[in-house]
Amino acid sequence: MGYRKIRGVTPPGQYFLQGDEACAEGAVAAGCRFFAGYPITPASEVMEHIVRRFKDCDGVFVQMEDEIGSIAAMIGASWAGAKPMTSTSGPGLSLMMENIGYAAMTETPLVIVDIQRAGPSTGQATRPGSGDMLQVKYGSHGDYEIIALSPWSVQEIYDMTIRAFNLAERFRVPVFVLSDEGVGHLRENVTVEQEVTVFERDKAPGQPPFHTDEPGGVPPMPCFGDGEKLLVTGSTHDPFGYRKTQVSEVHERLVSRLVGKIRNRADEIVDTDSYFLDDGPDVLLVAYGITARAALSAAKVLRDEGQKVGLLRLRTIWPFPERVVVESAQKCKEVVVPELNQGQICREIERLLDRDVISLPQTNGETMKPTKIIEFVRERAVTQP
Amino acid sequence: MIKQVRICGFGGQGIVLAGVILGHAGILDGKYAAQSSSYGAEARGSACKSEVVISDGWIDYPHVLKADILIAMSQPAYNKYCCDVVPEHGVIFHDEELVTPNPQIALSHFPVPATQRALQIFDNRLVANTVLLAAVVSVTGIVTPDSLKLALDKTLDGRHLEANKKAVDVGFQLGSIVKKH
Amino acid sequence: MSKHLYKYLRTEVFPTPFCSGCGHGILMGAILRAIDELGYDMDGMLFVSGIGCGAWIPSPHFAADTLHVTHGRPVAFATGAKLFKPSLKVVVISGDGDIASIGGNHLIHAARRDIDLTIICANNGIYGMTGGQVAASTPLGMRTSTTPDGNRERPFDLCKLVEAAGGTYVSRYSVHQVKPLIRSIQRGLEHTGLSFIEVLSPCPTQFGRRNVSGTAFEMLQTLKEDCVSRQKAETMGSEELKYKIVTGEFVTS
Amino acid sequence: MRSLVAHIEINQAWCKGCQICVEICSRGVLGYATDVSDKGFRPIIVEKIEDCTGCIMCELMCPDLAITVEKVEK
Repeated sequence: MGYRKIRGVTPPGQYFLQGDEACAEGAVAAGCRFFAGYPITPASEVMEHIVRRFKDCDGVFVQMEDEIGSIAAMIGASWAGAKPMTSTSGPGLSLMMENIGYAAMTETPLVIVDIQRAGPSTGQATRPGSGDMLQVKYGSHGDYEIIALSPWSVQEIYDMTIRAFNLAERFRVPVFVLSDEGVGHLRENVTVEQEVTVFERDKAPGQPPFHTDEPGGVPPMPCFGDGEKLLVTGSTHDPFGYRKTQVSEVHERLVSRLVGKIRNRADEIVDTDSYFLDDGPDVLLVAYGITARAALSAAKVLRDEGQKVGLLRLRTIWPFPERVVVESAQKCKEVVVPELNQGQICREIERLLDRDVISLPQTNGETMKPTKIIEFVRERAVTQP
Repeated sequence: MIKQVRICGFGGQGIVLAGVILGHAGILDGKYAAQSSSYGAEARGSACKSEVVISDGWIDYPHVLKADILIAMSQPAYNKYCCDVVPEHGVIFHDEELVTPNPQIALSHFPVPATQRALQIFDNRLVANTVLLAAVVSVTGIVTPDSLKLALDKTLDGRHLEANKKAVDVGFQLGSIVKKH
Repeated sequence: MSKHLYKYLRTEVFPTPFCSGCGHGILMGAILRAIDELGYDMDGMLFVSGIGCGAWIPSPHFAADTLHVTHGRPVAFATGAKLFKPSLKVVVISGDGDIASIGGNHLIHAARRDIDLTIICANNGIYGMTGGQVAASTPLGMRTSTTPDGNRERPFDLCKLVEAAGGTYVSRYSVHQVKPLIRSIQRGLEHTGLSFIEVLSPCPTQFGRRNVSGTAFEMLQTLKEDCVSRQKAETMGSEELKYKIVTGEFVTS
Repeated sequence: MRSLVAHIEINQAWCKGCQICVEICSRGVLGYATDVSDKGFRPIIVEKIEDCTGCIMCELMCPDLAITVEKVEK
């Protein structure tokens, strides 16, 4: 139980992998041995690659009849002791929403890879977008918390998939690798290390699986078939899983703990990256995913032109990096948020900062070019001396 | 050094695969490479492009902004992307049969009879992409010939590998002729 | 000996939440008797159920691993658990609305896969828990809270559905045929592959009060009169069979 | 010579008084108490144990697992 180092399944070295493939490699490295999925562009390559890799490590793969079945099978497998994964994109994610709430309620570790495409609805299947940023957090009904990570490169989707499994097991929560077509279908250098740090579940026989006295703590998770006589239910339940749907205190305590175990540990989960922030830039770019690469490229060009521009990159989206965003924005005159949606994360930042935040949205199914950001900042510099 | 390559044509010509092999050859040379592609929902016949950026170090923006090298395998693709090439030193390689260059584009054009040779030598137009790519490598030296061959080994298997290995040799030969012009 | 079955129960949650005279309680006893006679160890079993009255048969009553899931999805949850841990004996027990309506897609695909699950569908022909709405299994003409003038949609023949989709053990019994039902559950549990047992279970509260007068026992009597065995049905004409329910084993491959 | 007779135990805490057991018994072994329970029905009682054949139909058909029929030595 807890964190430990293991020898990876993939021989160490340099690889040239697609983002989707690297994600599958990361999963196998982290100990994922169960995958249930349904084909969808641009996420199918994760599934196709993991099928091949499971041959080497006795993984169990099933292509289910739909995404509802996929996530249901994952939850069943997770309680049978698996570290499960699925990969999907917007339309599939929409179908999974009910059981994402179930997984949050039953504290079931899952890793869901969302290779975002341009929506809504079927939209542009082969084109990138970042339209699911709020859906992963709020898509299922009721109050709950999840974790979402946002990689910007193929190396990072490999590393973050490993981290996603560790966080899922550590916090007993669904974790999203919230990527996009831009990274999922990108091929880049990936360095695979010999050793991988993984988190192993604490089974703690006899202990209540749905309660801990530690405030905001995470209870141990036993497994089907070990004689524990587990009661797992999506209804309001007491520490041992007995349904208590008419007891208001039980519901309050349960929901508070589900939310608190993530919110109170935000500092352990949140991960960001910053560029050119030391001198208190005039313009702060806040970006994530593939768009952050355009933002970094733009920041470098603008810096060369003498403009004080900095970049804060969100590697974690949920829980939202509130403290870092507030601190980074403090000394900046303007905060600009380029993203492949109509301002989803921009609005989240606006909620935190007591001032206007500038949205630089793009929803044309293309990745954002650095020139768009460069021209936007140049223009602002001229019009707002 | 950073080089941006755009390969374009229609679905089914191996446009994406050519990009993957070129990018893979880049990392075998010890470089950093980023390859991406764009295509419609149909598996065959629609417009298709593949982009490769090869650099000595990490690549901030992984897509092609202006191509140093454009490789065109269809007329519509050529027409769409021929203006998006670096004016100073950009070069265009095109399939001699499938693309007629626009005389108004003042860039070096390298016509390569890739499809014609693929049909003639292999009776298989599917290796035209490899013939053309090998010619590009031979002329520009963007990756080493050895890495290109090794990248084929790592990307393909079985009968495809053998045919493509021979196609590389044909492409290298064509490249050396093109170079002399 | 009901008391002999108490070791399989979480007796602290009893009495059951089922209405007085609900057939689901008879089915609960039949399942436990089948397990007891087979000598299975409940520690190696997993019971998966969805939402609805039928889903409450195993959860929280059975002293075993139980997974009480979202409406319609128990077969899919069970599929994941079984595939990852084949040593588990996985049994799905849920209602007709759960398994055959909202979850119908998972049912036919589990049958197509012929995955080693036992699915026991407690069919009361109505949505009992939510107030007696029409179901995909409500017989023609029956009054429900959403068909006050009688149901005009034909009900599913679940056994034919599962058979057509590839299930390799398929049977139907009513709870009044309790002894053959127990035998059939045993065969289903012992079967390798997808076993499907449809169990007709009267709902005196929602179905009964709208459609038949009298007690729970009289409902059982009505059900008994409506059922004919497969053997007998083979001798009957289609007109005679129009309002009959055929019971027995349909697939035993 | 030893002979066996039936003994019927009714778990009154679990019984919901549905009467299926009373009706299903062909020998009229079970009946109703005269008083009314706190759950609002007349509790089931064993009236004529001597007529019981031990067929256990009442036990098998009890939806509340409230009946246990045992054969005991006379």
